[in-house]
Amino acid sequence: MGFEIMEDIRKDYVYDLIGSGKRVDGRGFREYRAISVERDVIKRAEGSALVKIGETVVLVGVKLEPGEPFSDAPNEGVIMTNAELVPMASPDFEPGPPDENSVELARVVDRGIRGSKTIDLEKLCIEEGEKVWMVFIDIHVLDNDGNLVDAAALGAIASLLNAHIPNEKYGLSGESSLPIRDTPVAVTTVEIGGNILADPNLYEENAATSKLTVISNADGTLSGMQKSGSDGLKEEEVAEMVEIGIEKAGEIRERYLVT
Amino acid sequence: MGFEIMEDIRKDYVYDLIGSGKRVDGRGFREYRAISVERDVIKRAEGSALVKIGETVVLVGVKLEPGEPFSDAPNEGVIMTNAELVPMASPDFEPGPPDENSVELARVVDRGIRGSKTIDLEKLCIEEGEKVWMVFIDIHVLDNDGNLVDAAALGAIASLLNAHIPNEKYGLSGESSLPIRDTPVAVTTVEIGGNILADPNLYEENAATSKLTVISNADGTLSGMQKSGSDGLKEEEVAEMVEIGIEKAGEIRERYLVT
Amino acid sequence: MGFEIMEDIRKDYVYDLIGSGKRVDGRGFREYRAISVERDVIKRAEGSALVKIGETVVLVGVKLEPGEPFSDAPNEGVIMTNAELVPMASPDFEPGPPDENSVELARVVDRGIRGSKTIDLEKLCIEEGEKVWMVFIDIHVLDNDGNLVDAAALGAIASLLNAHIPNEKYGLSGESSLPIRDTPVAVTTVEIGGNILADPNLYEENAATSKLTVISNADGTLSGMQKSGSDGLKEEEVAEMVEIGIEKAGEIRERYLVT
Amino acid sequence: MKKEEIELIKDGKRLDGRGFEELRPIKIEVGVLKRADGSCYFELGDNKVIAAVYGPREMHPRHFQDAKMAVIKYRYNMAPFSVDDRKRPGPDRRSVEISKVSREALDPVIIKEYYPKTAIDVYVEVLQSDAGTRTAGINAASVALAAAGIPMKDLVSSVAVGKINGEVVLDLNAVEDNYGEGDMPVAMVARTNTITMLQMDGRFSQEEFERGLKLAATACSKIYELQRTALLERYSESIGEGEA
Amino acid sequence: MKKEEIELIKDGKRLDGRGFEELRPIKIEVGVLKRADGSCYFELGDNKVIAAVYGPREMHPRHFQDAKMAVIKYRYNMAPFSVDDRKRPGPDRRSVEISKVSREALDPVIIKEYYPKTAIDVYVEVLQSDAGTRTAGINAASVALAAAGIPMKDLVSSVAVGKINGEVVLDLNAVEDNYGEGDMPVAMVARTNTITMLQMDGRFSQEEFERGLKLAATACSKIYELQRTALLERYSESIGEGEA
Amino acid sequence: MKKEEIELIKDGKRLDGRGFEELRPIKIEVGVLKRADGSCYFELGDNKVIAAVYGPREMHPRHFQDAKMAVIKYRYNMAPFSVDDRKRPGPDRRSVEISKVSREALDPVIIKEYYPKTAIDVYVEVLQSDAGTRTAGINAASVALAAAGIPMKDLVSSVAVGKINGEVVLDLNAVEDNYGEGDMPVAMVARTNTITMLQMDGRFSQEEFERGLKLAATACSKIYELQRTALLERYSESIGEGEA
Repeated sequence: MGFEIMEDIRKDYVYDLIGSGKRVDGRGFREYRAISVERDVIKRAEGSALVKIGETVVLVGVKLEPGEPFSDAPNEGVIMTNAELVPMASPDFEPGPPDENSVELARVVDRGIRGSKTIDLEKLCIEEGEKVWMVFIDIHVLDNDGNLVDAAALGAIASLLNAHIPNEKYGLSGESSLPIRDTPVAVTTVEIGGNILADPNLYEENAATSKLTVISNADGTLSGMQKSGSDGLKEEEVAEMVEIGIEKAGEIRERYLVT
Repeated sequence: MGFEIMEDIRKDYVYDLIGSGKRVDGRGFREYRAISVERDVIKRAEGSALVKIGETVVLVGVKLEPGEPFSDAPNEGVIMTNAELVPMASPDFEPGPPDENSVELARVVDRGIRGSKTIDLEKLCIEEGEKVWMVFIDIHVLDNDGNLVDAAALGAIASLLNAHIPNEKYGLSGESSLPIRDTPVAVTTVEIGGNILADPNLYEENAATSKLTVISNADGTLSGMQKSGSDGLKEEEVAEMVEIGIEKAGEIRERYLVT
Repeated sequence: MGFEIMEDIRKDYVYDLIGSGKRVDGRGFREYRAISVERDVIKRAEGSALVKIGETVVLVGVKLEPGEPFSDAPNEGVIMTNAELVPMASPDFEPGPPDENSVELARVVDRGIRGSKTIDLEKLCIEEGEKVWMVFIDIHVLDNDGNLVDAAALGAIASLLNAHIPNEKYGLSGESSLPIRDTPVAVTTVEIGGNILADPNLYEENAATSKLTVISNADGTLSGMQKSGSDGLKEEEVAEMVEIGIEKAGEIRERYLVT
Repeated sequence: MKKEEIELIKDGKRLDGRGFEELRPIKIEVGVLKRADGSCYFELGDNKVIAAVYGPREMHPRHFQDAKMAVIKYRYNMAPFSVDDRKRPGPDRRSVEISKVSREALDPVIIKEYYPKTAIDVYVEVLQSDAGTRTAGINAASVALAAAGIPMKDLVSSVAVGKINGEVVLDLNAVEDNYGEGDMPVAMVARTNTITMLQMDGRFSQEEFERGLKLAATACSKIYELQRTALLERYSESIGEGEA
Repeated sequence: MKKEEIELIKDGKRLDGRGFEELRPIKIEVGVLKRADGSCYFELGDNKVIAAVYGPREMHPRHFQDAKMAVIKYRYNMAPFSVDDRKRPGPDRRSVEISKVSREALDPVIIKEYYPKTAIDVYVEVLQSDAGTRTAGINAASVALAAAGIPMKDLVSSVAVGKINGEVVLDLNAVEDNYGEGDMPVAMVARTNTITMLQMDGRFSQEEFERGLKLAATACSKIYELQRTALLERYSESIGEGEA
Repeated sequence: MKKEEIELIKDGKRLDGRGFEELRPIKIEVGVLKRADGSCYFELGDNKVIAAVYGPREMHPRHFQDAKMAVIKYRYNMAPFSVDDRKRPGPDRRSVEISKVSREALDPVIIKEYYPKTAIDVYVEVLQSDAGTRTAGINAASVALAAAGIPMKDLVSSVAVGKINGEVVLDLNAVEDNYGEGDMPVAMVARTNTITMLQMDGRFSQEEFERGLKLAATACSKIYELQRTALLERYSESIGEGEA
């Protein structure tokens, strides 16, 4: 009970502060926390990236293994995206099979990559109808201080950009770099008391009643969107969030994904 | 606690009424509630039937897919019967994997069809030892007002009678109608205070301490039986229940299954 | 609450008694309870043994079935060891998937057999890379009065020694006896108040804070060891336990495994 | 053959004859189940779904209770025979996500504070599927909640917008969804133009997205009228029944 | 080759030499386990089962308690090596159903009202199977309950009747079950002729069914005597032990 | 080719250039996570693990509480990408056993009586694996517990000893583990020479075992110094931070 009261007080504090134009950590409303992206940190993986946004830490690993294609796409590789909210990362995460939050996280990241056709899946066919490359994107959340989606999505595309195809390991030959055609970037904003804030930290996420993730591509098109939270958004709020999404994605792409 | 008292009172009411020769809904002891059978309601299924017995509603869908035969019956198709007591159908049903009641429901319906050799499984062989038709009978309970077994069994045989083999979908050729050789019908009776009642509604089911389902075929033979409940039955009670079972099955078959 | 106090009192009793040089059932510190090994008790299994150590009863069954080899050992048979602590065996066992105790039991027995290379796995190859014999060792605990590991390990090796390869059942030909090359025996000791006791019964197991299982082979080498419990052991205690382990294993082997 | 090359638009019409901004036929029936506190059968073209509502009722396990308000639970489930290839019973990742966003689509209109410590269970069963089942489910659930007497600020209406052969169109069917370039399910409180669900996959330009959103808003208003009418009819019927 | 064509009867005898109305050899041992409150080992031909009873004991989780009576739980389980092809450990649909009907077979004789809020756990392990394991399990469980001191109105006895080569016969073994035309497991309170379990598969005429039921009743009376004798022996032994 | 025939020792050196009694390089970082009460990143050669500690905190479900002391929970988990062939997420039998023995390795040094009815959760995530992850995990967990302020009698240190080409050597890497003849993970309270974990597979003579155990003890003392130093550095840093 005491805890709940603390949480209410914290929400009110965040809310009031924002009402007076400020964020708990002093950032501007459209400003991200410090971002760092470290690639190729896991040598057992074909691609990997350790992404930090503020104190949120997400490790993404990409593994490739030969497997069977789906019968309705016999000449295409397969993407499998999975997210583990391991209990290490937060006192609120429980061990056990993926709950709705990890499922949503994985599926939103997955849709961004899939919708933008980032991976040229036809180039991942080894033998039509028999054998294709399975691309496993595993999102391992290590520390949750808010805005997991943006960190996970950034980790996923950063890992993919550096990943290689392990032909030799499986006695195969061919191109060794993954055929990546786009760089989708997720930008999440929340609405608190009529204000739109980019990159919410954990306190802000808890205080917000609605959240929108906007995934956009190098050419400014949108390839994924997900609203969540227990309150609605006005059309003009959505428009502003999309605006911010495309703008911020451009900045992040420029800084962390262009090599 | 209050609820339990209400339930006791309801049981007593049903019990007393029956003692004076009446049922809660005014039916005769051997009389069924209104039955309706609507076939081919689901176009994604190869066969389907929406069965209502009073306010009990069960939707059965039959799907056929090519699959591997069992190694001890290499030239026979395979029947898989499954029942979902989805929580929509009753405040007493919980989401989750099938409990003993759904397992029992599925297995009793399955045995009726299997015991009577209703489906000529050898005609469902596509390639001996390699490929046969798998017949999935899925029982989806939508509203439970008692006597699910009779409704489910009727839905199963009605669906099967109309089902076709989707040869084209899988690039195969052959007979398109399912080889159906019999029409097993389940008739459930309960014993309440020494009286035998056919087609118990939910109140009666709760008031009864023993229940017998009798499945019989077009030629009057029996191909399935299942007693349940926490009390025993005398031999003469069983005999009467079998009698009623065969009689009622004949009427139901005549009216809803003969085309 | 009352139960917990009883347990404490029992622990103290066991502890005090041992302090004065005695065990609850009058045995010497290095003495085992009565052991009996009955082989070939289950005719559906290729090998089986009912082992009793005092009132602890474990039934082990060995089944062989053809299956696929692991890709990194294409010409070797596969051992699968599984233990069920069925709720029949103890008021403390719960139905459900294996918990950490059954997993540990199975894995320790498995390692003893695997580490000693007891089964010549290469002789279990039927067709390289395609088909090998899978050896299922199933440990079924029927009554738990302490020291399950020794009983299970003894049951496993006794079953293996008598097991045959069911070539005929699968239309194959070849040697019918399992290629067994060693006889690993597990000996478990506990430490209670500075004393080392072999073959703890249930009371002693509960009173002990550390336990060591030592698995040794016909030539006196060690092929498995597992410490458990919530307290540590000194190097000299371990040395004594290993000493006892090898000695007792020799006696048990001589008496129950040499034919 | 590439998926994109299939012709989904011919002479300005879609394969099923609809115009770009045209909904599939809708059929709504209220109160179709006896046991549930509220229920609704909803057809959207070839989609057939039922929603049932139980509650407010006791929440257990208790430690999931909320001392300040009712907890909404939503379970979207597909019958095994509702799709072309039989679906294995039980929740999968897709249905877990749909259940979450659908719950959040309805959450803003339910006055949960009236019933602290209780649960309101919403169950949606998809009996036949033809793309758009989550939107059909939300429409059905919204009506079922009202029919169950759950206090609500307004109804929620839902529809998807998609992109086929480069055109932004309303309410994709399964063929269009499979061979189209994008899909965007939306739920709204039509009267206040408040967006309560918004998802997207595929690829949309910012302009296409905005146009799509407006298209969805207009369609949600139409669906809202149908939902209202169905509830009204049911209400008059029950009055009628009461008098009879 | 068709399954039905196998000859299961030769010169009026069954393949294992039994007559039509003959039970397989039965062996009963009471009190075979230390930890359980009551236990029984039961052999029926090549079937070997053990039943153990724990209780009445605390029921948890509590919200499954019944304020008026004890709750009976029954778990039928096959050891992986009990059957020809290794069985994967854990419950399957068959064992779930058998557990239910077995519990209901015993339920009528247990005086549950004596121990409200408690659980009585019955565990049956099939160690070796040769058709008829559920009936052997019920017989064993009935004895184990009595041995555990659970108050009972009477013992329950169980046997199956089947049909092979057109004949109604008692107590099918595995070969007869596999190649026969029907199986009908029955449990009864032999002394009062009360049927507490009744299942059927295959195909029986009404007359065959009635004949089978009578056959089962006669056999249950025999089994009842064996159960009683085993308990009596055990009781005298423990008296003896007590005196020694 | 037989596994044993691979040459793992050349000119008295191991394939990675180490001597028989040489540890792989170790790197320890304390306090790497924000949310956890204590955390530690530990590298042992190519093994990369993180340990996090939460607690003492409320234990639920309550019926697992211990009225006299805190309950230690330990979860060893491998990231799917930490091994050569992707590992399916979730616990398997190996990780269940490792979690148990690791918990028991730490149990003796934790003063659990200070916090009755609570849980102390230890989570170990293996990010990259190269044989020896359980020992790396225990080392990390021991430091993380201290960093979380859990009262401890001492630190636990852990290392494995193995046998390759007939030689007893320290701290096997993955190649040595795959092609070696035995592995023996040990955990100790280095200062008191108390063994808190001891496992073995493969085949060791009694003499080899005893030699191995001594080797492990010496190595644990070295690791203990590194653990202490890392904690000390962290402590001085936080003092420094406090002053700044």
